[in-house]
Amino acid sequence: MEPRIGVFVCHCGTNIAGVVDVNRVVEAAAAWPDVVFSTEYKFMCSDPGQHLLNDAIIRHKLTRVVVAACSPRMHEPTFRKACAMAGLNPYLFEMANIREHCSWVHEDKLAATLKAIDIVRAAVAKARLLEPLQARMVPVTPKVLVVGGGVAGIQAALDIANAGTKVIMVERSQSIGGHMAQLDKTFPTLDCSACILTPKMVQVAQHPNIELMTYSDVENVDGYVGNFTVKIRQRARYVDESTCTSCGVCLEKCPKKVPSEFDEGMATRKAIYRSFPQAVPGRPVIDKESCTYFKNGKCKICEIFCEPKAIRWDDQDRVVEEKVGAIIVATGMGLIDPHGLGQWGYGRFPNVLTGLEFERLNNATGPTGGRITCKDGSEPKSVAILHCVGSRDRNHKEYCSRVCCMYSLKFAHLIKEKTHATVYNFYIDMRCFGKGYEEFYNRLLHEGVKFIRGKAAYVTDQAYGDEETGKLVVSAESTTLGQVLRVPVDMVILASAVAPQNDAEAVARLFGMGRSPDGFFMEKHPKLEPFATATDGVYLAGSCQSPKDIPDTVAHGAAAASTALSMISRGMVEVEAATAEVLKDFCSGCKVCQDVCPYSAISFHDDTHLAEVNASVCKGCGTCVATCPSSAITGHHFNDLQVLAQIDAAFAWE
Amino acid sequence: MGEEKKNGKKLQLAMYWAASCGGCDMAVLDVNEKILDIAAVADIRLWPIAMDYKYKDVESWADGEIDVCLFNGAVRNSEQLHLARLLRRKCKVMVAFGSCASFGGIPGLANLHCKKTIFEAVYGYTASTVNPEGTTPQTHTKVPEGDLHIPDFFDDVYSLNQVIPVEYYVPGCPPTPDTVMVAVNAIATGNLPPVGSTIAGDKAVCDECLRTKSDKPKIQAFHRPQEIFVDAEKCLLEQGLTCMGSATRGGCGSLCPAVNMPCRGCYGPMPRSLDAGADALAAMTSIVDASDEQAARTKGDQLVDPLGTFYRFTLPVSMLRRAQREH
Amino acid sequence: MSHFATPMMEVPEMIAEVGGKTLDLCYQCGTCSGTCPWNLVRDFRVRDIITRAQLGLEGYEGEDLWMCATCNACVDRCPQGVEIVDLVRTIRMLIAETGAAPKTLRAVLGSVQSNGNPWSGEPSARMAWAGADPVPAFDGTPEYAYFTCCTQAYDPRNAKVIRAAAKVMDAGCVSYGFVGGGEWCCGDAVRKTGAQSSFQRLADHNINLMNGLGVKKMLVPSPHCLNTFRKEYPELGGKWEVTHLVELLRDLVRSGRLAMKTAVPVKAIYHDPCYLGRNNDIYDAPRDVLRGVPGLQLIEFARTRDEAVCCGGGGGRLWMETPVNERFAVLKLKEAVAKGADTVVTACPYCISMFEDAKTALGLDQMQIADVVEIVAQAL
Amino acid sequence: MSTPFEPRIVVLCCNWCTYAGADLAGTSRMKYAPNVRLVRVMCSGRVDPSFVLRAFQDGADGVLVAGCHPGDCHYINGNLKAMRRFPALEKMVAQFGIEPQRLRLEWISAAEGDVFVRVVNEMTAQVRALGALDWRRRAAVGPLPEHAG
Repeated sequence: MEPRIGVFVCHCGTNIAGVVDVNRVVEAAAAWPDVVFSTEYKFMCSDPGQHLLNDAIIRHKLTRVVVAACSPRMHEPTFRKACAMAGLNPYLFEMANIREHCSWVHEDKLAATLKAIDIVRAAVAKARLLEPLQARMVPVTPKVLVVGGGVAGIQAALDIANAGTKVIMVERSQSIGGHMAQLDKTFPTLDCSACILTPKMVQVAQHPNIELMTYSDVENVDGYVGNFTVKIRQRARYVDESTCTSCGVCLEKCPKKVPSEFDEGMATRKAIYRSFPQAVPGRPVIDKESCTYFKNGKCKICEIFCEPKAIRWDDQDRVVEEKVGAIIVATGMGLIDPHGLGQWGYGRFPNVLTGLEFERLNNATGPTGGRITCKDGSEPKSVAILHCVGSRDRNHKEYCSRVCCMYSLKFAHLIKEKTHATVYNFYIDMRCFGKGYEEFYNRLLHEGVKFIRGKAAYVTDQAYGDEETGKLVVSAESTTLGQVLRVPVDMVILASAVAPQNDAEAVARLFGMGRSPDGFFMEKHPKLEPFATATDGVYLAGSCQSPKDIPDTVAHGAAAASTALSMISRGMVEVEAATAEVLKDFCSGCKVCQDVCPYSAISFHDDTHLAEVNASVCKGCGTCVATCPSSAITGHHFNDLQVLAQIDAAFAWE
Repeated sequence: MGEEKKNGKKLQLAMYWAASCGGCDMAVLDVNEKILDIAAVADIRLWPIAMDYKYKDVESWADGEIDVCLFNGAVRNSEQLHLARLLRRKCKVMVAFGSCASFGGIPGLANLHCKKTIFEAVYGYTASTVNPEGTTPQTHTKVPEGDLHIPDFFDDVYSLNQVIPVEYYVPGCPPTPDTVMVAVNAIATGNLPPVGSTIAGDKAVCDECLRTKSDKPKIQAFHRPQEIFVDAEKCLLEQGLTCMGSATRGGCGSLCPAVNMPCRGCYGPMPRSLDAGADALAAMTSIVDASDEQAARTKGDQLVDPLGTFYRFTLPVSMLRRAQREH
Repeated sequence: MSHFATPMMEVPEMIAEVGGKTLDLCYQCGTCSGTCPWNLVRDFRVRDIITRAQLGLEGYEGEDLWMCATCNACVDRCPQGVEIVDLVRTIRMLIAETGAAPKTLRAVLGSVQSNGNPWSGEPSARMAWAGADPVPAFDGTPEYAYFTCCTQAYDPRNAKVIRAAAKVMDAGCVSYGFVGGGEWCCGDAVRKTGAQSSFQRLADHNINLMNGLGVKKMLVPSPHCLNTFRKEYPELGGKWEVTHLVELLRDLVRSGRLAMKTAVPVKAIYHDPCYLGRNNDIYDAPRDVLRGVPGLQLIEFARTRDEAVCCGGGGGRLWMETPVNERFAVLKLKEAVAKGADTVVTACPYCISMFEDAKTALGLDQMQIADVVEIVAQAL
Repeated sequence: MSTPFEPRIVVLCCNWCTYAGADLAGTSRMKYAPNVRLVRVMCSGRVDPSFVLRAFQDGADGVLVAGCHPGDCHYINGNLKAMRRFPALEKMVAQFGIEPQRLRLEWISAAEGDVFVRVVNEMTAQVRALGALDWRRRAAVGPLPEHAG
């Protein structure tokens, strides 16, 4: 039976119709073989648009549908669903992208219209050869892997666990808590960061539905939505989990001091350590790289003092395999390496600090017990806070780091509260968009903090005049005054840029995610699905997706959790129907396909001498189809003839 | 035909050779004593390699008088084209016999060039040519005795089905005796497959090849057969030889691989093939052991003549059919 | 002038038309003004020029426009990638068309027009620095063609640098020859002052000359020549491999072709020429050479390498008057004295001139100003 | 020809990176030459060399094959197969007498709308400079000489 094709051309308001002559496309389509119906509509994706589609399928007995509108990556699911509603197999639908690939990228209306006709012709050519396919359902493993134990991961894990679903949380450092645990106060409410975070950390540790693995890394991810298999390496801790009472004696007795990562290197920790006093879990780990015993074979002082005998020198890394249905990546953010920011004096002048260093300096559990002092112990009489250091700067990070304006204000407030120093903020724009943020800015103005509109150009210790002697001098133009200022201060705090984690590239690869040009993980849709990724079943939470403050991070974590949960609670997921199939009559058993399949989805039957595709493992990439020398594998929905038909119709060749 | 045979009338058989080496005619003789079976059932009405016939004889036949014509060789000049058309008229069933008639075959590689450049080479600068006047063949020459005509040499080489309709294909360079007998029996008994069929296997040569294959075959480097000591057990492709077996119709019994020679592809493209050369290229290069572009290039460069290798017998029936003319 | 100003959008359009494409990118953060060395000695806000030019407000074309020494410090730091120096050059070009260039510059440009050099030197006297000594001429055979900078050819102080260079190259068995007197100014300063057609004329002449001589590799003593040949000439047809003398020196020293045996017991402070450092990323070559000089102690200015403060001689400033207390070279010389240096080493004819002037102005008779190659010559 | 030559370029691209990169060029309203037509497959590993040959056979003046960057393949390493096939394919296409600039393999990620635009514009300019390939006319088998019949 000849196919009966319907073509629907969308105006997308003026998005398409403003450039492409939609009626001309409709007329052209009407003239092609097998096209029995051809029309246009303002917004095909709208409710009336879908009704139009539905009616036409029934009234004109359409057996194929082509919608010429936006990218299939946007609305293919919408129209497939609409086709299904009208009783048409959704795989008999084909989309022609005349918006992203045509009207939005061309200005010449005639050229764009001709191109749109070509695009629709190719889609019709493919549609003519489409075959119905049945989507298959597979059960979901009701368990979620949360990677990263910062506040985003904590929120996601608790939400999921509270709903009754099992969670595995993997954190690479000794304790969960992330950057938020390093902070003293949070803007703009100034509530104590530890006070609001620690209870949540404890809940994670105690929750019956959460299995917490700290000091661990995800090594490998296999499988697909609903059915991932992950390998997790639990690094050797050398402290037995069940015997250790977290009494902390070993921490006192260990003679080996190393810079504390948690304190940004401003204080020391021991070779046996927990990240910070409120660490969760509280059991310490031995850092093998620093431990004297592991280096020289002597010491074992911790073992001597350990009453419950919890030290295990022969502890080994353990690799466990877990099956999960969904993965939430909450690996957080890093900070730009301030050593690359030479003109602002970091690394050259001891009293130039990064924002996170100042957080520790100001923290009651930090190196000075919360006193704000210069390196020589004196209280600063003046402090400069430099905004946008490395942010909004083509030489470093082009984006706005989003949290600096507000934490700079918080710093200014804390300095005012604890010292008598004059505080200068050097800024380009004040970005105080959140709830209560502008009010906080206003409060700081009332507190007498000085704001200079102009980005600090450099920091020097070279004095011109007595008032500069022995000081750090910040040079900047006040762009409001129209004058270059030199401001001598005792301490400089760099609101240095937030950056993707150093290993973001490897993590992206591990979980099959993309990265946007800024290096952060790429969301599926910037507006509508900022918590999903291109890989089904892998979700994003927190600042690994883009710089975020705490409220946004928590909201993002909760969003990722609910998305993962809604998938888990369906119990089944639809897996790719467009898979490959070996045609037995033509397979000669050369095994070439087995080598090229990235998923090892092709098995070989020695008895029949035939290859076979395991459809539930096949992801439909089609590599085997293109490779098979005997043309004995077909790729459903992208078979040779369908693709050739598209190529043949790509242009009006004559 | 079955009917005719029952009526005691012998099968009327014609055999013709066009642009070919004569190997296909030899292949008919290679059936040895079975040739007598053929003679028993058939009157051989035309067979230029064996017996003397004149074109006039052919022209004098009634249309459709001959039952079957086994036509070997590609078509590359006006005489061959004329005979192909003439025989088509006279014969009920036309069989493209051998790789040249079926796909263009080895002569088809001349499609890498054109008449002008071929003449320049053959009558110009090859080592054995002495032709100071630069004489090239002319279709018409006047001599005192009258006008001389020789056939016009075409720019292109054609497979038989590109010039006349063909009912069946018997591939091979040459077709093996078994293939020949399968074809002859089918014809003699009238037990014929659907028109358009190729009388050979539907599976690739690999299916008949007894060599052992790895589960995930990989090619470390491409070699030419003379460059390596061939392992007699292992798959030739895995040893880096450009064996066309996986992309070539079987039916030959995997004769070449059995004697350590990689399949050259003479039985032609697989039934569902889009393009024989592309099939072989895709398969062989996809499994080279190369994980970066440099390595891929190094290994790709080891393929000395991809076009000649992958289209050795099939260039005229491939997608692009010929190389762009130099002029 | 009334108390308010009205934008005139023809100005930014005109600037964009002649190449100033990055003008609109500036978001007024002031990094450029803050970075600019002028503000160490007086008020000068290049952002002000940019802002006014963006809006076509009066003032962008004022005297301040001629202040910029084109040191590129601001361009390096600009968070928006605004080509500030090129914008200044573009605006100067537009102003120069109206004949409003400063008087001192007009004399220089006149000399360039008539003599092919900015120093009012006789074209025939370009090789006079060599005296009676025979020097190798470039005839197409040597590896390098040495392109004499006008400032070296006509300024007696800088002429000493060429002689030192010749001595060092001979000692290092470098295959080279002097272009030989027919060359004209490379045109860097001329271009930066906005005299585009003069620049074009100089470039055409030099390209014809050099291509005619069969030049493949060019050796230049001036970072300004280096920058112009590398970045401006190729698209006009002058495609040579251009090497600055210090790069060659470093290679000679590294490969052992040049042995420095004589001690030069000085405390040297190295000044990074803007066109060598910031513009062409050559920071280590001169330092590597100096570190190889026996007896020489190398110290650094407080702001060094990519942060180095300019000598003040670029962009045509060499020919313009600057009050002594506003000269960058004076400022830097004071710093050198304070740090105990007895020699300022650099690798640019303009820097040499500016520092020699500063030395005279400050009466620092004991201070030595030297090119890297002069130090190397002493060390042979 | 009276109208100026406009090259026709077929782009065989993967769904996840290059197709999405072209989408990004669209959402970012970048402008590029209207000379390309995209044929979407799920992975560059699905690009059968015969697709490339078919495009030339049909009359394409250039063919661009584009996928995810090595290491970033949505299907782990499908693009590596495209990468491995390409050198031999290029060589073979050259043997057919087709200029190398007419066939190009590029890695364009979903984030690289600008790269997509640059590649398309570059290739359009290059192919325009080469002129029409027009396989059917310039290289294909001519009509059979009738007189011989």
